[in-house]
Amino acid sequence: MDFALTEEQSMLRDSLRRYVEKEYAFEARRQLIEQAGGFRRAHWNAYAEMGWLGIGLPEASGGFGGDLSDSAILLEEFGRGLVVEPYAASHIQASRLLLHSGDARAAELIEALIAGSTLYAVAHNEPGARGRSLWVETRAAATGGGSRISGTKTQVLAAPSADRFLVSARSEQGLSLFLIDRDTPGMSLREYRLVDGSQAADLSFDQLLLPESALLGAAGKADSAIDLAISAATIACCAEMVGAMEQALWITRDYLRTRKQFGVAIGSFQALQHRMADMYIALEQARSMLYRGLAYAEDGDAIRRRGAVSASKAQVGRSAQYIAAQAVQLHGGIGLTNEYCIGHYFKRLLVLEAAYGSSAYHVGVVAQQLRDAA
Amino acid sequence: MDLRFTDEENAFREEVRSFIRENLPKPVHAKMLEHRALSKDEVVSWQRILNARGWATPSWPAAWGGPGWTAVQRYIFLDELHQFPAPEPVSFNVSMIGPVIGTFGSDEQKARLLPRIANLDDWWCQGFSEPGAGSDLAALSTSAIRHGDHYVVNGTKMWQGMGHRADWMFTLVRTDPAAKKQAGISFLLIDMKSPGLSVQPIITIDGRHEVNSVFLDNVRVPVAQRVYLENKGWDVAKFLLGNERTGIARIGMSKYLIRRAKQIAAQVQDGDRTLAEDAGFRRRCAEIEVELKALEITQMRVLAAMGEHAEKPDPRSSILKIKGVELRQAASELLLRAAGPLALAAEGEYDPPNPEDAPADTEWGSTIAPVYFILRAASIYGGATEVQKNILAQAVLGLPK
Amino acid sequence: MDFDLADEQSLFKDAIDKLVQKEYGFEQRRRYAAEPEGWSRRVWSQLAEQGFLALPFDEAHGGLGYGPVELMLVNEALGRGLLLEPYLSTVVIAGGALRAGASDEQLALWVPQIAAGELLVSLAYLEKQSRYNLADVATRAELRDGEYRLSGTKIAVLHGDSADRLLVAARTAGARTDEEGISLFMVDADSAGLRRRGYRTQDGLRAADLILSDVAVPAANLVGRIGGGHALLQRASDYAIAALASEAVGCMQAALEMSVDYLKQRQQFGAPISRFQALQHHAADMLVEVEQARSMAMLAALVVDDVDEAERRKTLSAVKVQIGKSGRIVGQLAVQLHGGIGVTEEYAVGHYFKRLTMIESQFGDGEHHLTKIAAAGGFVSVTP
Amino acid sequence: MNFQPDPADQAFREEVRAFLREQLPVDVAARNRRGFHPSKEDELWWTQLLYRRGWSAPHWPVEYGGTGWSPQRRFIFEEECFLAGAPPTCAAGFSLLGPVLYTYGSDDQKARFLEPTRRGEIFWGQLFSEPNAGSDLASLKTTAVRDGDHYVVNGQKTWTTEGHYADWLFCLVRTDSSSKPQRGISFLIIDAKSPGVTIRPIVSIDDAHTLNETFLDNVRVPVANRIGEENAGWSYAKLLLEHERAFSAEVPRNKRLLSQLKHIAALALDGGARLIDDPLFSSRIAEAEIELRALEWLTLRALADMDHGADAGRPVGSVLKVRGSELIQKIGALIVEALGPYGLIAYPELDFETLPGPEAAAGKTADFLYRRAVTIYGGSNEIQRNIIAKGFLGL
Repeated sequence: MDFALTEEQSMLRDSLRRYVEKEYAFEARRQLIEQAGGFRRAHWNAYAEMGWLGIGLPEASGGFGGDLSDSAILLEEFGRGLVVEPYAASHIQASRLLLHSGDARAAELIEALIAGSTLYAVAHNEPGARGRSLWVETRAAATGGGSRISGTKTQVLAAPSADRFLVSARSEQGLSLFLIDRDTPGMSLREYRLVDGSQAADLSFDQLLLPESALLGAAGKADSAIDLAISAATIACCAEMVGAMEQALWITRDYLRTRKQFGVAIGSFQALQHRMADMYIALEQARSMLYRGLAYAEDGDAIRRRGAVSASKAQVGRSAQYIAAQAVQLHGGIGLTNEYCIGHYFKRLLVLEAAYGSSAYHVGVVAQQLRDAA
Repeated sequence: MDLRFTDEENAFREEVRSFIRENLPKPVHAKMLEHRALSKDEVVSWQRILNARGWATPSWPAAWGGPGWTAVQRYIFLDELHQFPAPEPVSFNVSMIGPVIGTFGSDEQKARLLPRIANLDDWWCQGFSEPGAGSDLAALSTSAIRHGDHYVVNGTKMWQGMGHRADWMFTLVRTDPAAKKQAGISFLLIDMKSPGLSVQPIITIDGRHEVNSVFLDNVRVPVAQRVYLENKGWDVAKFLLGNERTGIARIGMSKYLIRRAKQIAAQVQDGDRTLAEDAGFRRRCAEIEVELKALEITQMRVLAAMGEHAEKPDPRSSILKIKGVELRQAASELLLRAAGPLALAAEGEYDPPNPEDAPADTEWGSTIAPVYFILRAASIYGGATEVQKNILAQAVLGLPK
Repeated sequence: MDFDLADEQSLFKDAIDKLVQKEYGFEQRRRYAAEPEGWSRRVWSQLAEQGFLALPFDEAHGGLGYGPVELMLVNEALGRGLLLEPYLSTVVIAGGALRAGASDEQLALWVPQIAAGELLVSLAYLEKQSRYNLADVATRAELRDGEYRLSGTKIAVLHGDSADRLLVAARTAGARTDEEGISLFMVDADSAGLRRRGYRTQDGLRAADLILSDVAVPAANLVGRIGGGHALLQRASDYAIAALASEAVGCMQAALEMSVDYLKQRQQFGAPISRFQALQHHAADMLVEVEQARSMAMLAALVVDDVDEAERRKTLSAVKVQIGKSGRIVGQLAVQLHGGIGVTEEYAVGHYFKRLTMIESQFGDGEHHLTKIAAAGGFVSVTP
Repeated sequence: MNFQPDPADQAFREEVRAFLREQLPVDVAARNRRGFHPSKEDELWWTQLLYRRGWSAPHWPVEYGGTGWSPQRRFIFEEECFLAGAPPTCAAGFSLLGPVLYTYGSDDQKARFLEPTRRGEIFWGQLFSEPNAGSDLASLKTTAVRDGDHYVVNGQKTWTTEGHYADWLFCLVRTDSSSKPQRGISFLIIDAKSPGVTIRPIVSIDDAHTLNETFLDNVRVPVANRIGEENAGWSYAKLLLEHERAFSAEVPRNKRLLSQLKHIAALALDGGARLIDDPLFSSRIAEAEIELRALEWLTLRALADMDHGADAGRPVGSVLKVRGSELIQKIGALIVEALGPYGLIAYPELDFETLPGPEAAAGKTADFLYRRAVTIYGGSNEIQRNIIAKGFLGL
């Protein structure tokens, strides 16, 4: 076992941290959210230039090799800096869908994705899913040569800025994935903002007619690609959460050291020290499960992978809930204002906790697996 | 970053497992499975079985006659013992006095004592705590006054684990009352058969007798039985307190408790199905198991870091203590909940002379509540949870002292 | 609504508090536990003399006719003193079942004996497989030659070893878990064919397992309607939950007070440990739990005789959940705050912890009752 | 002891319900139940309406226009109004300023302010906290220097709830800095339109504006606007902080949240089923309900103590505050969880209808975010635990 970063990984982390600290400083981030809806294409292009879109992707498609652990370094830094740009939801997820699609065009599509020239939004989540990775009620019916799809997708992150959508739909043959261009007529987008400032949209399709070329991979065979993509995105989300909660912890620590009441730093109050110790324990437990999740996130054995991913999200989510709540509490009134950063950590963690299934959902998955194994 | 055990480590685990399976006496295993107390003979004979294999002193370097294992091997070894479950080597001997002698003892002390410690020829107990000094160990008041080549020791020591079985006690005494708290303390080895030494049992809330008070009334202790320098005993104590605590999380034990809870849940009826099928019960199991998985990895991370800077104990090991205890306590609650009304009878009360005479077999449940009861002590001794949190807050997070 | 004690209630409370204070020091309790029956006959007679054993029974049957509030006061005091006597088993549980189902003649016969401290009755309802399901009764009763014949096994009969009579739940019809078909019988403890084995329980009280092999019971000793015993068991359970709630409050209050005293007196690092804020907050959390539990014990007293059965049962389930949760937190923290001596038999706090633990597993644990409340739709009505 | 409810109280509850049925318009009720912050118009309009019924200041003494209700009836009134979705009335005016004014104010001050407040003509803002004096209120720094028949006030105040609605402000200022922190504080009322008063919004994490900070820059306040004696303001403020403790569990709010939680759980899709049919989720709702029941009873006990004017001998206010606020947050989190994807959408107050999700979703997460404050304000829960431990348990 080895938990240390390689030299290359450390360098990557340092350059990410520098970038994030500069581009996502508090005021810059506020403007990004208020003026640009949480997303700037210029940033995305910069990611591409710096090679960050190729991390963990095969060299054959223009990536830099490595695996999700490398992406996790980036995501932790994004979490730390409260970057709401949709790296996990769009990039991690879309790249895995393409990678595992079995489609002949995959390598070429991934190349465009790594180059930053195509930004994808993954339109898979539906209202009843609540974490169930294969819950799809959107229907696809074969027509002469093409498909007709109907249904609603909710909270499609990155949708307002995306060039293309990867849409899942169910037909008699099973789950299929479709590649739909942004300007396809008949597709309607209802855009909105989430509480953390990130952008999303609901998509609805009413008998939308798609040409044969829209189908990605074989019809009815997308289950495993989707499941793999969601596993990777879930663990990516865990990495962001760990970064965010770690930063929230140290911000709180600094606050306790400087804030004075009754003539002393409030960090000298034992009850608050113990609260911080509990937060720290929660953080380390979360980090441990992030690591474990990374070890299994791309495991070919679906049962083992799902169990490990759920255990990770369950632990990370619970730790996040605790740390976020206590970080605000220990800050007192200032924690409640939009002018100060800690409340934004709270909101970001709230959104990430719910993404890809809440911790309550994932504990349920673990419980179910334990039962099946018994 | 690589998160999986190496092939060698996995093979080592297999080796340990099969050794335990083949060599642990069946009656001892049966008692361990039901959380029953072991006799002295049972503990001694198991330790000697391990010692014959060279495994009785997992943390000792080869120079002291230990196996010279890596931290990961030590962890695997203890984890397997806990899970099976099999008794650990007596920790007062192999984790405490052994390393002290190995580190601070004279060559003569090493040669004479280490083999006997390993083989449990002498059973050791610890005489640190006093009625007035719990977490504040340095406040101890037992005095040792030099008279020629002897110390005359007076005072009371508390919480000697298995003191009634012990042949020897290692203890902290005050040799210079004028010095400041930590200065003026020395580390003595005392023969339990010394005149003036008496042992009084303390019965704990699980109804068992494992700890004792030891009264020292003008006990004469040869100066040669002092370890390290006079008035420098606190250095030894600090070494012991900061000593490696591999396996302090006792993850294997939590796993064993959960396993037993599940076994019971599969047997007991809950409405029209078994308790094992109850969604709430399953969920609670899963919650604990998720946390336990996380702790296992945290343990690995601490072990990995230990390899890098082995000289200093990792303050993060406080997490292992706090969380390890919390999860064992939670697992014992789960076990108790599974047994429900069947855990009502007190242990030892239900031992009919003639088994035929027993009206019903509620007896199996009687060792369950005591496990839950006595595990409350786990968050108190060995650095109470509150003390561990102070360490985390101040040493790791840098909050003011 | 009135939360103050009426004059009479005050007298009552003073009397029981005084008795407990005088007779139930920790050392005295230890001596009673060593007596042959594991409790004190002398204390029992004092309870009888002062009328506490007659408390909940109708005056018409020789009781005092007091209500659940007075019973609450008594049980809280018993919890404070960690009484070992069979008050819960005889007066509350068996007494509750009798009040709910026995005929006037039966009550007129038995109540005066109970009140005088001469008759101890224990309800034998639990079986090895039944867990918290009152309807799970495998013991059978058959009518032969004008007598009932009972066969089966009962476990964990509270104070069943010293009981003079056992109120046994046995099946006269139906399948093992049917609610209908259970009947209650008053069985003499020295009946032929009845074997019992007493034992100490984890909390230092007593219980017994019973084997009934064709035990003859006169038809006159059937309590309540034939086959209608389940309702009586439920009433007994209602009373038991209310009593356990107030007993638990007594335990918690005592454990809290002991812990606070200990914090003030114990010195460490040159100062009383009460100076440590983290320990102060533990004590504060205990107090919060005690008050929440006390509110629920009062609520139990309000609803235990409520005629709306669904509401009553749901509310008592809520009481049991809260008591279990508060009892666990208070018991665990009390031990933690005491440090080492908290886990010794020599010190009272561990005994409160054990009693609170055992209360949780009697008449349904928290999870069991939580599921029942959830299934019943909870309390608050739904609005958008 | 007798725990049976009083039938007369039950009849009173019916009377309040009937009043609300007749007087409270459906749209106003819906707006308030949604969880967005109430508007000044709604608050004052409702105060005026209550005033006409004689109910706008129930807890004030009868001679100042109060109702003479028992604490239990006040609780019933508050609960029914809240559950029905009635707008709140100006809390700063009725719960904080009013009692100080009628207890310590001069006859002239009472005449000027009590009646108009009750009529819903004056909205009050509270200026106690300062950026560097949170829980440690007595360390406040805002100064008031006497200049003839005026005080000249300088300083900065924060957490002024609904301060942007305020016509008048009441303020703790330091009039003597030479003595102990608690002494030397005076209680002033300040016209919000005075030159030098600047009220600046603080946008809270629910993206809403209800909090403010207030800058006082050479604000001239007539000495006649000082309440009570100079340098005695701390004891008046302390009275306020201890006031109304029996209400501090916010049982009505908890009830309303729970009822909304059940509604949402019944709407929410969980795979192919309703979330409320998941036994585990419904057990978690049940847990919150039990906690609420216990709190409700503790509140009833505290009300009875108030009714007798008795000191309960227990730190009931702190217990209620700690548990009530924790429960609000617990239920709020369950609501967000039950909403699933719709719990994450930032619904704007004005056109939430155009966004996805059930109507019940709007405002809920915003309210959850804003209610992080409940464990912080009014004496944070850590302070409450100190009060219990030190003030009551004697540690």
